[in-house]
Amino acid sequence: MPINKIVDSFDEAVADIEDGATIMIGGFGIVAGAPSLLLEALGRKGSKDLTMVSNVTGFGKDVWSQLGFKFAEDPDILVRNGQIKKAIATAPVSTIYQNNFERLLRAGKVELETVSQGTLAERIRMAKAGIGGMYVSVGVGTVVEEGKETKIIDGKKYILELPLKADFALIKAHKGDRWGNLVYRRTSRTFNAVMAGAATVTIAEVEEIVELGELDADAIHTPGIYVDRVVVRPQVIEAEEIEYSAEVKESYQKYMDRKGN
Amino acid sequence: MPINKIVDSFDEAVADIEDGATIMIGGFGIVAGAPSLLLEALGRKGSKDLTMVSNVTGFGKDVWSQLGFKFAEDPDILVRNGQIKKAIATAPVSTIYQNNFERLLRAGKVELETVSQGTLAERIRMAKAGIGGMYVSVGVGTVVEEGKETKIIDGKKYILELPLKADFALIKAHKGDRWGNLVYRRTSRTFNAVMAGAATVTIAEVEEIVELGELDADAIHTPGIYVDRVVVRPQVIEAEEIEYSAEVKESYQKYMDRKGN
Amino acid sequence: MQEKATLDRQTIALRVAKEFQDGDVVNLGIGLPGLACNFVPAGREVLFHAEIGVLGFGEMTAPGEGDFELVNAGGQTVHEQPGMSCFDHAEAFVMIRGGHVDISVMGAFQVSEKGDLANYMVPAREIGVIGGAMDLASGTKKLIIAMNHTTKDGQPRILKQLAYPVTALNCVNLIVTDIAVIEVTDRGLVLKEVAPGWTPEEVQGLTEPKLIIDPDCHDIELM
Amino acid sequence: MQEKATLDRQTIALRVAKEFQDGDVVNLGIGLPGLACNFVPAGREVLFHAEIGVLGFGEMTAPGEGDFELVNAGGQTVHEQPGMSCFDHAEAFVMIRGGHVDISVMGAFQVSEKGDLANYMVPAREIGVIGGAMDLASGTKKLIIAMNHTTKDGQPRILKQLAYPVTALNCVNLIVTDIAVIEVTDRGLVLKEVAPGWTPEEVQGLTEPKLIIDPDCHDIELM
Repeated sequence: MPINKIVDSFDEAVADIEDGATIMIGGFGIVAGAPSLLLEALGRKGSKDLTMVSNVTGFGKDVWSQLGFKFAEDPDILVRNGQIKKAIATAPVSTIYQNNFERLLRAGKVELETVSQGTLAERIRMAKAGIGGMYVSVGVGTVVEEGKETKIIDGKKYILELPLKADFALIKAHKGDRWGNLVYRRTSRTFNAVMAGAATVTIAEVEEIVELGELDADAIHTPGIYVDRVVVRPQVIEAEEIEYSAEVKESYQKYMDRKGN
Repeated sequence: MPINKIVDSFDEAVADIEDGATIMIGGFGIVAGAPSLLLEALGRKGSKDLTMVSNVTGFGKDVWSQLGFKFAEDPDILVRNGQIKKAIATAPVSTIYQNNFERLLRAGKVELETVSQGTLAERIRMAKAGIGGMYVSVGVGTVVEEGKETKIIDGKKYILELPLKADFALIKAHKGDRWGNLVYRRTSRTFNAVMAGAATVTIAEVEEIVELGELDADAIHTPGIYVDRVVVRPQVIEAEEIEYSAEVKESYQKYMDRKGN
Repeated sequence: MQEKATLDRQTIALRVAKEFQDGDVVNLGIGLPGLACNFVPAGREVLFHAEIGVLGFGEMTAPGEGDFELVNAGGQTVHEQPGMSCFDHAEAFVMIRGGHVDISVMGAFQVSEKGDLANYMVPAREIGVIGGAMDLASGTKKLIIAMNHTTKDGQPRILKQLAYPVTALNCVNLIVTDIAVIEVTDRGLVLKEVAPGWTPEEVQGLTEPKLIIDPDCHDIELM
Repeated sequence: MQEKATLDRQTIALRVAKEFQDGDVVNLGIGLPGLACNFVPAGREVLFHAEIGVLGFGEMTAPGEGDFELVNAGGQTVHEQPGMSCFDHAEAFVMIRGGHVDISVMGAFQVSEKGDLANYMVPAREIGVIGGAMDLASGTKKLIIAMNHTTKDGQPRILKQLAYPVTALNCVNLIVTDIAVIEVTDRGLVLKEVAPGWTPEEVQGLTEPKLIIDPDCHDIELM
């Protein structure tokens, strides 16, 4: 029987994400690389006590929609829904305004482990690659070193970093096929390609499904071996009208000012 | 001034490989993925006491030419020229016939470190990635474990493996541009892409040089940051006539029989 | 002793291929195991993986045809098929070491009753060819060994303990030989199938450890 | 105190960009450093790197234009240019940690006279944003800090010892501020340039550690 990893709906794709699961969320920070519709579906499902591994904890749909994004959910949806128990991230808060994660963190309602970005990427890759641990010098002499084993190799001090595995990885790609082969566009590859295969179940949200064989063998970024489910974004999405709060408007203005262009 | 990593000749490309250097040689085993003309140039230059990091130690031009290859040098050229002091390889000898490396090894003229293949790839990547060491369980309970540190992580035993860096990496790619961006074809990517950037100087032999911008940003396999020199194969090469020894003919027949197709 | 008919290389490969289920990712070793890509049961979709950096290739090409930049682990040219992907050597072993490969098929010199494997060096030779065997043996979910049941001079290769250097411990799941199919279980080695014309007792006679004869033990079926 | 004219953000970025030589791979941090991609000296070919996974992009796009799948570390859209390559996040940090990036430009809260850097957390805030700063600070060959010379209330940011949590030790090579250009050397901090209208003594007055005034110290040159 032909292999078919394509599932029909976003709700079906996340149906088995239970309370207490550890989930990786692809993307970097900008919503263009985030699995927005998978996050929206997981929001609807309402699974609680999740541990979330992602670069950022999210800015929120209202911020993004001001910037003109239609598919505008980022990890913030799980935070503001109260679905997160713990976040493992490199940039958990914003330097411009107080995001929902910071609010919950200050209220003692979520836990946080902050990781350096390159180490986060490599810890995820270790899980995918079956590596038991690795030594990096990044973070020596900083807070990152605290509580970790260190070792001198060739006269240089290193920190032992351990693999980071998840139950589910939610990622976003440009195109996918029924074997789960994926390609990404430009800077949306980022953590999406790293996380593919680092979880027991990897679920990819794609913009387009193509026939098997349409993706050139040399140009496939994520071979299907790492992908369990593929779900496609609808061509047309009803755009909700959003009421912007004064705070969001102010944050947006600060963001635009800071961009400097 | 425009960046230009293209050098005019193979001899120029290898001109600074001095005696005692550690060199990585790309490819897997089959000569199609090997940097044949760089190896030929290094053979002409005659640098001695080289430490060679490669998957195999080579079969030799005569074996390959029987199979119809025109650019038929593999690491064997350095072995039979007596340029190698030590080899680090996963398949140092042939199971079918005695290659030149085995002859020299049995005569006590070369040293050997045998490494498991996935560990070899990852040790090379560590050098490129600035990682100080990593724990793998591959080889536990075998000869590979001897003399190495071990560690129990999460109840499982691992071996500490260290990075493997070189002075030069000689690799083969399909196309390259003046920034050193490379693409490979099919199964020739192999160790070539892994070694790019793991040496102080990476030299790529390509079949074709293309204009900057011809390679799509999403399809480049090796970004130019890892590549120092690019040299192109001539379109036409004078094919030497080769006299095959009885031994080579016999090896070839054994090889063909074993292939089973 | 071995005057009876035994399975030839192609037939052993055919029997091995019967193990492949829809969607399995299967790595095939050099030599006999490599032949199994030609015998995928009709209607099944199996993804062949080679450590050189390719997933999802098809059957071998005819001799003299094919592209030498599309080869399996043994350097033999294979057909491209839709869905195939290529990658570098580190990624190929991320797949292997990371447990993403379902089945690995390789040859062996010896297998112990605990499923220990020796296939990288004959002691007399002193120089080993480790290749990717250690990674594959310790990383894949199911390891199938395809080999002749005995050495050329009739000595058992399935032993109580390995006499040759270890490739990996406790890794073999199934042994397919020219006269039998044997499963490695926690209870010991279970004889599941014998070559046509062979009895379980005759197979036991060429095997060092005690075999558990499966109540359902039957002739090797190829279709 | 700071009633004299100081360099604005664009001008600081312009001065930073003068450091970029032909063929340099340069990573630009979020905010002010990101602007430097717009000021590459004419005729130079510089490769900009962003940890999101891109090398060799061009200037920023006009506001409201551009492709949100081609952005810098700050999420700002940039122009594609010939030779650009994209990759994943692990690869982006192989480049950084592995020492393949020549220059990194980032902001800071504080820099010590030994070149220690604090830029991930204001202690009062208690929650840090480490991002890629630690990797970049410890992995790149030359680290340039672009920042205002003092805090909003006129306190020095260039200190004998860091008061804020450390990002990385001994990593800063050059500090470009709104009033000065200072090199971190084994001998100490060397004042190389001052903003037009400023004297070395005035810069020293806003700097905690003792500055070595370069004999050739001159006004900041932008062209």
